[in-house]
Amino acid sequence: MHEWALAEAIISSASKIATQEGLKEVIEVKIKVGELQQVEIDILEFALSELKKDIFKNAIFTIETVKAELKCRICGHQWVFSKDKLDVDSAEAIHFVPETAHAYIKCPRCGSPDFEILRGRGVWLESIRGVK
Amino acid sequence: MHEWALAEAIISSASKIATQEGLKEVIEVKIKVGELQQVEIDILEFALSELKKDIFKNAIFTIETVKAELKCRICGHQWVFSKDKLDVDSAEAIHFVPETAHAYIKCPRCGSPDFEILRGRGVWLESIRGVK
Amino acid sequence: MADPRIGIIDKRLEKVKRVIAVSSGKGGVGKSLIASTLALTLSQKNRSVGLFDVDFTSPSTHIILGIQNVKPKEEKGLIPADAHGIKYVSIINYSGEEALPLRGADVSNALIELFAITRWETLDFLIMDMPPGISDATLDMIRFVKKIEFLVVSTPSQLAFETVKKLLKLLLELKVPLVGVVENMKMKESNFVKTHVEALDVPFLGEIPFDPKVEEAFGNANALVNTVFAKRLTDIALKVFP
Amino acid sequence: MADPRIGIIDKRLEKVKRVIAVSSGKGGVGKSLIASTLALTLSQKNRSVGLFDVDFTSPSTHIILGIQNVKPKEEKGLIPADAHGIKYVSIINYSGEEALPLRGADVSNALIELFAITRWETLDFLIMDMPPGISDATLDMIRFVKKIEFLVVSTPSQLAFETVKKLLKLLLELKVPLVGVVENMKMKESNFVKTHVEALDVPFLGEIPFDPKVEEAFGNANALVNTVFAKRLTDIALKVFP
Ligand SMILES: Nc1ncnc2c1ncn2[C@@H]1O[C@H](COP(=O)(O)OP(=O)(O)O)[C@@H](O)[C@H]1O
Ligand SMILES: Nc1ncnc2c1ncn2[C@@H]1O[C@H](COP(=O)(O)OP(=O)(O)O)[C@@H](O)[C@H]1O
Ligand SMILES: [Mg+2]
Ligand SMILES: [Mg+2]
Ligand SMILES: [Mg+2]
Ligand SMILES: [Mg+2]
Ligand code: NI
Ligand code: NI
Ligand SMILES: [Zn+2]
Ligand SMILES: [Zn+2]
Repeated sequence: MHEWALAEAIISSASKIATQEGLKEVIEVKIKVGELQQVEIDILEFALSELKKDIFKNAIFTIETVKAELKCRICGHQWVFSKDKLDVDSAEAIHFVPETAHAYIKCPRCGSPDFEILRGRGVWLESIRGVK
Repeated sequence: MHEWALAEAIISSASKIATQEGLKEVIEVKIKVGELQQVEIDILEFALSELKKDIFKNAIFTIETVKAELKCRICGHQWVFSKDKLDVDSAEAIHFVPETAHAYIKCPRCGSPDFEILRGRGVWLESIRGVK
Repeated sequence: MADPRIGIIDKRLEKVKRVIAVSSGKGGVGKSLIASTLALTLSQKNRSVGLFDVDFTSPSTHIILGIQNVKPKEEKGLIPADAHGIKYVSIINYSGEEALPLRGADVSNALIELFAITRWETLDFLIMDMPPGISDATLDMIRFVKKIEFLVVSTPSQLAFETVKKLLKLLLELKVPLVGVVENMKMKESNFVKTHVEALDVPFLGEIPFDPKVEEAFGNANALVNTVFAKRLTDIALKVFP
Repeated sequence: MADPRIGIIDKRLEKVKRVIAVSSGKGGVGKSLIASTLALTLSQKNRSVGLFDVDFTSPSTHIILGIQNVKPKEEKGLIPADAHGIKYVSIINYSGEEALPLRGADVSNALIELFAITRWETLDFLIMDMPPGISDATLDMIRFVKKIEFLVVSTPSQLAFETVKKLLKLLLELKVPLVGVVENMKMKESNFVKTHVEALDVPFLGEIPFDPKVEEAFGNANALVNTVFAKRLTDIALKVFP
């Protein structure tokens, strides 16, 4: 349920940008959500719908899920994260702080925890469309 | 004169790539050199010409200089590095270890040393062209 | 386009009066012990206090304070756990016994994440236990936390003060508010640190003796507040945070 | 396409027999003092020794060994300075009195740069003084230096060993060669560290007492080798590196 906190962050960030761009009404906000963090899309959508007001009143929030791709810094191997390989506690840890992945996930080829999260981490504000 | 060490690194790295790509002869190696580090292009060229042999015998080394652009993480200001603003010792330090820039260069707008080196740092192997 | 987490940090700290980063540059000078005991002692003096352990690759405050089996709650974000009356957040709840090797960029990301989702309630003080080094965590604290103040710890050793001096110079140059410097693990008289700190026009807050008994009190908050260490720290705290 | 520096690192260390990273995870446990004194004492026992100070944001070895006014030479690269018979490289020659705030990615970059341009000659030992934390420098040492071995330092404190344990687990899991663990600043008898180290099947190399005189010897190599600290370290070194 910390999706609510992320929703607030999205609205707050989108407001700032809308103000900067002089939008009177926001039509669409595109958001990307990385799979690594396993944000519950339903809850995020619900939170956004509850939180939207003023210039966001009629805005549509489009959420795109992005596969989490990891790349080993030691052997170069690149792979897609799958939560099925994690136990509940590790998955929960990564849900709160995606960087704890470095404690629970190892490169499937060489076993190193020294990997880069290429994409699919956290929540990202992609674009805002509206009327000036 | 540590340009020589960088030249060796370039040749060694280029060799590995040429082997991987199955090149019998290398025609051109493109190198980028960042201004921040103030590598002496003449010396680098001389070192490369002395060091090139075997499949590199007839290779041309093209060196492109890249302006060093810095971006402040605090205020977002972006600027181009100019060595004229540095004293000799600081310039020498940055020549050896570009990261010491964080001791000698501050954001001209807000004074922070917390900036990102967007480009123009160090030596980079850009491309290799040759005959299989 | 934008990382939505960054803009919300100020709001998450809105109800916190003072945010104090217990920092040093140098490791092993007593940052974690001071941060933990300071939180405990201020809380016992009826201040509302939070403690955020930001040394992600080697968290220690849970050991010092004996915090086990308490976890932040999830409620529209992360609600800090309650430990000895302190609002408490540490990555240990998520990394546990595992080694957590984090590059600087990961430290930065984890810090932003935790700041963005944690709902600190009304607090007089939020104490941050900082990692050693002058690196991502220190730079991000300056960057993202508008109301940050640094409380810097040194030991009498030249080696510690050499790094502390560099940190102080940096903070002064950036005009980051400095509570002052505590000299910890004093074993014999000397004015070395005090003189140099005052020469930089930074408040010297006081000395804490080396206390051979303090380690025995780890894990037991009642024993900890009764150590010589804690008593000296409390004297300093009451003077500095009246 | 490629960073040409990375591929040359092995070649630069070609003539070095053993590369020893003095590491801990924890700060303030004596890594710098042990790395410096180990380099000095091995060199006096007629081994050819290099010392590379990799704690870029708080370099200390130059203070411990009193290394001043010597600089690496430039000759087709960087030729380490000569200090008390030790081949020596530290960023202090380039950062001087200034604070050097480096993010992890900068630490990584500076490390790669210095490895790529420094021409270490024939050496029995290259000792690396590591920064605290399990972060970029540690990860890069494992990543780039094929012949790295870790010599891990702990103190008797739970706080130190907690982090050391995590570092050991990581190194064991990654099959990085481990010389073993030295327990430093021993003040009273206890088997806590030894027992736990041996339970992990890691060599426990020995104990070094807390030596209240060691700090007075800083800056004076002759005085330093005659401290109780140095003598105990030498005993351990001769046993471990016969
Ligand atoms: N005043 C003191 N007296 C005795 N031991 C101390 C004192 N301050 C710190 N210590 C000990 O020193 C070590 C380092 O303290 P710690 O708080 O972990 O430092 P840091 O967080 O700066 O790395 C710990 O073992 C701690 O118990
Ligand atoms: N055996 C010892 N006896 C007394 N003081 C010591 C001993 N080992 C280290 N010290 C002191 O402890 C402090 C931390 O040592 P240092 O080498 O800087 O640790 P690190 O490099 O792990 O941060 C320094 O002030 C040093 O003089
Ligand atoms: Mg990562
Ligand atoms: Mg940088
Ligand atoms: Mg600590
Ligand atoms: Mg050190
Ligand atoms: Ni949640
Ligand atoms: Ni040069
Ligand atoms: Zn791998
Ligand atoms: Zn700026």
